[in-house]
Amino acid sequence: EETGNTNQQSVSTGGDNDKPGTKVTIGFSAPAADHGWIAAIAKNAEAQAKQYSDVDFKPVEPTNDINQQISAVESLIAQKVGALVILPNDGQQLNQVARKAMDAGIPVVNLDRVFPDKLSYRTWVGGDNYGMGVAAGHYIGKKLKDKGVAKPVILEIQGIATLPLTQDRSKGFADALKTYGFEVTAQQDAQFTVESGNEVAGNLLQAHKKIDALWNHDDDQGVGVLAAIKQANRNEFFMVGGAGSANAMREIKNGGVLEATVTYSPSMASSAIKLARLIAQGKGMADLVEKQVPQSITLASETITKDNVDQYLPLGFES
Amino acid sequence: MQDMRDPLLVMRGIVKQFPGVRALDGVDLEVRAGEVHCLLGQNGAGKSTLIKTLAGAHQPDEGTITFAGQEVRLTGPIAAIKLGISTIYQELDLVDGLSVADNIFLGHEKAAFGFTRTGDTNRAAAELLGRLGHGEIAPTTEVGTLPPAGKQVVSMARALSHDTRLIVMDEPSAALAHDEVDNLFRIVRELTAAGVAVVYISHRLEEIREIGDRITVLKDGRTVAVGLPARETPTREIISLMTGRDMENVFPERPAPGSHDGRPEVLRVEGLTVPGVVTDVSFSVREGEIVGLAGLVGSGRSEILEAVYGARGCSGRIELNGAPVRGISSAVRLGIGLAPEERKAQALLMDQSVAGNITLSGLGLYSRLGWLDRKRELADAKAQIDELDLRPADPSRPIRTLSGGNQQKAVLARWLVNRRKLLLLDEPTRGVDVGARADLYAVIRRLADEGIGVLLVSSELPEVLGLADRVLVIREGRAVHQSDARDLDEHRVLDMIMEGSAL
Amino acid sequence: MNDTRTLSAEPAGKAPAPASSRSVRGLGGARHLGLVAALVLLAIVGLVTQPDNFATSSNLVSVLALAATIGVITVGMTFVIIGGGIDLSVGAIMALASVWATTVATQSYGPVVMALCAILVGAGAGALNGFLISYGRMVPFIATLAMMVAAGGLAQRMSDRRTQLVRPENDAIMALSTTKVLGLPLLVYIFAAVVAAGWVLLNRTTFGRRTFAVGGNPEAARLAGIDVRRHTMLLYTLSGVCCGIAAILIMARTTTGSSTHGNLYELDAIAAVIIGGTLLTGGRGTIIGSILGLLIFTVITNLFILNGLNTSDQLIAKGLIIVAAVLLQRRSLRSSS
Amino acid sequence: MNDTRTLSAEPAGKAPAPASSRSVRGLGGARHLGLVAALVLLAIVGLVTQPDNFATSSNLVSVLALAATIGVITVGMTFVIIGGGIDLSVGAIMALASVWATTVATQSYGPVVMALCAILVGAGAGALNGFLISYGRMVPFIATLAMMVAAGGLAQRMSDRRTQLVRPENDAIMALSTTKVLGLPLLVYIFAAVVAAGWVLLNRTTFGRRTFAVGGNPEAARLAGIDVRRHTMLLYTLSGVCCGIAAILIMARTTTGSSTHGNLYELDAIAAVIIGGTLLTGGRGTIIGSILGLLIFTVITNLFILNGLNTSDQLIAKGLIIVAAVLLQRRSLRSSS
Ligand SMILES: Nc1ncnc2c1ncn2[C@@H]1O[C@H](COP(=O)(O)OP(=O)(O)OP(=O)(O)O)[C@@H](O)[C@H]1O
Ligand SMILES: Nc1ncnc2c1ncn2[C@@H]1O[C@H](COP(=O)(O)OP(=O)(O)OP(=O)(O)O)[C@@H](O)[C@H]1O
Ligand SMILES: O[C@@H]1[C@@H](O)[C@H](O)OC[C@H]1O
Ligand SMILES: [Mg+2]
Ligand SMILES: [Mg+2]
Repeated sequence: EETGNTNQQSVSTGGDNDKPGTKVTIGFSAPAADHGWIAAIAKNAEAQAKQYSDVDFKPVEPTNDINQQISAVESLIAQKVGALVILPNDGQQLNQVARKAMDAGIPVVNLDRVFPDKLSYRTWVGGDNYGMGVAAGHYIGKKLKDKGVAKPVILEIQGIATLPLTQDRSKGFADALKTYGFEVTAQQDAQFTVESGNEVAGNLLQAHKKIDALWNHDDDQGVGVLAAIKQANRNEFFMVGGAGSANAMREIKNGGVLEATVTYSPSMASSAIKLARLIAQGKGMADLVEKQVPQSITLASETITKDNVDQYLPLGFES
Repeated sequence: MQDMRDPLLVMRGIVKQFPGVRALDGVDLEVRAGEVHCLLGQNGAGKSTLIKTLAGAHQPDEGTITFAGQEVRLTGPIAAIKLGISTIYQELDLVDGLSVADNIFLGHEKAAFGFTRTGDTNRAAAELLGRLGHGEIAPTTEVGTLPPAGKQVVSMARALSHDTRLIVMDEPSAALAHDEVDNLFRIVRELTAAGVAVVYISHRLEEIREIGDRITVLKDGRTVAVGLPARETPTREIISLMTGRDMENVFPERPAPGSHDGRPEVLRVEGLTVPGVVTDVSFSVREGEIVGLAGLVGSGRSEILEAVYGARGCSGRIELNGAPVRGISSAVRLGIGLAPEERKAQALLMDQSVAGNITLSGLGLYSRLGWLDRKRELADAKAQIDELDLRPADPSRPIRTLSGGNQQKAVLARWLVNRRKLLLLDEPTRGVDVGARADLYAVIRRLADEGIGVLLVSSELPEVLGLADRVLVIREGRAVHQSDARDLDEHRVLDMIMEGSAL
Repeated sequence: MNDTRTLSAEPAGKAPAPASSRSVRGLGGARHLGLVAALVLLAIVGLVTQPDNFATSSNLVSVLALAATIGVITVGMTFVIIGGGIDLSVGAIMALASVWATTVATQSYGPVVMALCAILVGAGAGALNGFLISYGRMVPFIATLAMMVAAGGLAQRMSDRRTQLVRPENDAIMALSTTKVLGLPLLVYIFAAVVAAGWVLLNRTTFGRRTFAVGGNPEAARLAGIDVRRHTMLLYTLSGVCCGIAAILIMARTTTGSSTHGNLYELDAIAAVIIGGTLLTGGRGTIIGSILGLLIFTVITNLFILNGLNTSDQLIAKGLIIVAAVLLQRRSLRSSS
Repeated sequence: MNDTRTLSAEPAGKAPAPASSRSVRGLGGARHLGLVAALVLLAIVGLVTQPDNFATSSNLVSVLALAATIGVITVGMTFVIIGGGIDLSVGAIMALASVWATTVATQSYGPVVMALCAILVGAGAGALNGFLISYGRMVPFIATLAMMVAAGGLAQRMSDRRTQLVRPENDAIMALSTTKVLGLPLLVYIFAAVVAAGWVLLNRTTFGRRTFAVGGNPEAARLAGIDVRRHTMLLYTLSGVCCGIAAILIMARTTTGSSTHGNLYELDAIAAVIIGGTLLTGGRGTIIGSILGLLIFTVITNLFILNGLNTSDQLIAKGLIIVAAVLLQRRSLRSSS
């Protein structure tokens, strides 16, 4: 099959819990795979499910339309799946239908974007968006402070602005910078795509003749941001990425403008499948004392730099 | 002179300016109740523009309009309709997607609380159509599927559907065949008998004689004659008022009978059948010969031309100089040109210039490897504009701003720049004024004299008989007679094209 | 003698049985046969591939509920397109209406005011479209594009780019999606009512006749004494009202108002209308065709969901199905005429 | 004397000073005055609000480079729309071409083959569009919608939904965006060349003239002996080729091929064409107008980002500016006639 690092998926094996148990059907619904991170989510989920002979994996059409995602989840409920893993386009908007699933006795594992109502999911697993912003803020703040820059020009390129997770990331970033007495000079949003990153960065670089640091929320759009920086022939500043793609890690290793990235790993999808299976089989997590899977699991956001990049490279997802 | 009857309509000093043209330059018009008032003038004289100001479709820049003794301002079509002025426009302005009945009552639908009363609408429409002698047109038919003559009838029905005191007809007979015109006149007489005034525009002087009471003549946007008696004024005088020149013979000299006999056949048609419309028609056109097709509207003449041009599926043999015609491209390549019946829908690019329209099918003449030589193109277009006296003589003017007759000249000019071996002319003088008509006839004859074969369809029998060398009579898609044009007269042909006549 | 003169275009000779032809025509008849055939084919595919899931009542309800929101918008879009225009702003207007109706201030007046607010916002935005087009003489494409962009921006601004939850005390709104009558959620009835009202308006009123005229030949309509500008205003306002109603439905389904609602709905709605046989140039079209077009799209999506195909293959298949449906449609038209 | 006369149907009547009129008219003249005025206004706003950043050469270069990709597509779109059609698939075709050109297999043949591959894929997809429309008699909106969906799916499939990096050994592709000649990156020259070629093709060749005819009145074109179907095929193929060229440019700019490239480009390109004064119904339009329309959009975005406006406000302002530009445009037309 497909091997090599261009296609590796995050899969975890081992432990008693992985021994075949009662058969479970796990329904899976996520936004349309229109960029690397989401694509990795879908692939990880599927790959993880394939590890188990007792899991019947039922993914539904990914879509960016809420109305359609609701229908998709409704159809999974109607098919009486054993558990649901949902990465909603918007947690608030999918809340009602997730609640409907729970009410119908189908445990919901909420992935990434969170449902506002705790009755709507059994377990949430996701990254720490606020924490990502904090990590990026600390990296930038500390470095500039050490350099003794007085009034640094700090730029921020967000992902899709209407997502709550974007707002969380920005909040964490601003809060962390504040501890150094810094603030964001200019902020623009892109669409998580290479091309939008390129366009926004192209214009931002014109607006600021001298930049000290730049945080870009997402390594997928980061490819475009880096291309724009190269085209503008700029290198007076350093950049921090987000999510932790393999490409970003290679750039870090090569030592260019991109110095670090803060992780938000799509491996969470693999974990979500594992948790859904355990919940449906009534098992707990092996390393914990509790008999049941916890109510929420937040992955830590780690900071990858030239110093530790080798260690992370195998975990990076391809853009 | 003092008249007992007050005029119903008085227009005084009407001026209408379009970008670059003063279409009306102080026009006067007086119409009495119960009369048929004819408006004459060359193409582009301003007739349609004048009646559009009367219909509220154009706002005049200067001048006054008095209707039934009251000075009125016609701010829009509704204002005119409310006063009792209804109009049959020159360009058939119908909605193709609506039914006949819906078109007739458009804007004053039969409805209760906004809900249409379909039954009433259809009944009323059927009644109007019956009154016009066309009970066979179903009110529920979609107008887009009707032939031009059918659309003209619907336009008339629409005008009659209003309570009118004055009805304006802008070339209503242009799309009609002989017998249809008689029918139209019957209606006009009924109207005038009831005291309705009719403003009648036509380029056919014989119609004016038959139906008109008085004549107003326009020339270059001005009134040049008012209230001439329609029957008494000599033709020569009318023509000279309109055109500013004297004209004796409208039709050019014809070569002697039989003078084409030995010449090669340009076109040979054998057993032509267009399913449902044309059945087993055979004929030929020789070099230098003008062959006319006479027949009723709907008899299939246009289909014969289209089939010869490769534009319509058919069976049978069609050969140009011995080579089979397969589709339009091959027809054009072999040297056939078609001037189609409906110029607006089938021939013209309304957004383009006069020159662009004239050279459309001859672009290959001015290009090498696709590259256009615009100087030569323009020069050729200009030459044809002068040749046909097309007005205004500005090749860069958008063709949509030209009067109908001048647009028709541009359609012909297209096949004059791109010389043909065979010309198919479908109603080539529809809407063309007397002076221009004579010019066109001369051009057509000259082309024939140069060796071109011409196949001519016209609903005006005098035109077919006066211009063609040989005439083919078509009835219900079959060729029922063929002979030298000089051996025929209108009555005989009429007998033949109507059903039940002796052969 | 006069009888032989015939100016009617009915190719003489075949007079179809008058009784049946009338009723068939009433619903648009033969011209929808292809669409119906495509739907039937899709249903067969559904039955074969998903015997247990496709034909269940819950699945059919789900299809209808999914179709309802865009369906309502499609009705308005059909009018606009028949009237010779186009409305690119429908999705954005729906989003704006949903945001406006879920602001704290509006929500404090309760669900009825929320619904009214959504409809009014839709009507207002639609009227502004209509004004720019008819009195400002802007090209519909550009005017509604400007509205799409601006209304989207305004929706983001009003909501501060956050999703606004319908508050629990206003759960009457959500009830439209959760309360069922005869097994169907209320919003399906609303959808049906809008379609029925649209059909009557288009086919049985002077407004409908004039819509065809304004779209088919605006100059002829003007000469017939129709106030073309006013009518155009009304058409876009109508489309805006439909967006307002759709906003209520999307609030019911998602329990939220958001600037992200309705993204790309304009394309879906226009596509449904055009697949349904309405001419993009105006003057011709049917409501039923549009709804059939929409249902085809919705059923395709549903089939994909049920079969769990991967997205890329779905998209490829969708493209092929669209082409097939249209060719089928033409085939049926040709053979029926 | 003949020189001031043109064959295109300029609103006649005003005869400006003959000497200047020639060059102005040559570029479409008065009818673009409003667009030029709008651009000038935007430039003034830029100079006032961002004296240090707006009028720098690097900013202008950046604006042109950003405009280049959609610009090339817009040229093709102008032809298609003047020819009476529409092409919704441009973004997806560009994405597909970029993905195809960056597969491992294609990349192994080097940058020239990659560029050829992009153009061929574009041409092929365009030709298929043209075939469905002219010989399959599908409505352009639907045929190209189907292509948009299917090409997008295929691009996802081929790329396995990943962003494909242009490999270092093929950096000649990237050089289009980084190598500068006389201060301008190569891709700006490509853009300029495509615009110039498009202008010549439209205004100086039989192909261009026939495009106006086919779009203005297809029946008249057919009866004048033009092979309307073949011409239609060529128009969509041309549009596809433009998408292929655009794919090369986007690869150069982003250093990647991806199925997400070109998302919503169809809307931007169509909007630029229509703002530029081309009729959506065909038969009339100019390349220069389209490019001016596009530049207005690009400059607006640039201004907003230079001034640090947020997206919501950008959107609202964008809507207003579109309306203003169009009204200005008409004003200038009216006063010039
Ligand atoms: N909308 C318009 N814009 C510019 N010029 C126009 C417009 N309508 C008419 N004209 C011009 O006004 C003049 C009068 O045209 P009009 O149509 O009234 O002539 P007409 O007498 O009806 O001719 P015909 O017998 O050919 O129908 C012509 O020179 C024509 O080109
Ligand atoms: N596109 C069409 N579809 C169906 N029927 C048609 C079509 N075109 C023409 N017909 C029918 O074919 C018959 C012949 O039409 P047409 O008007 O061309 O005859 P014609 O002899 O050329 O008359 P005219 O002298 O008015 O041109 C008519 O019954 C007409 O209704
Ligand atoms: O692009 C990613 C986004 O889609 C996901 O929801 O959060 C992490 C991001 O990097
Ligand atoms: Mg006239
Ligand atoms: Mg005919």
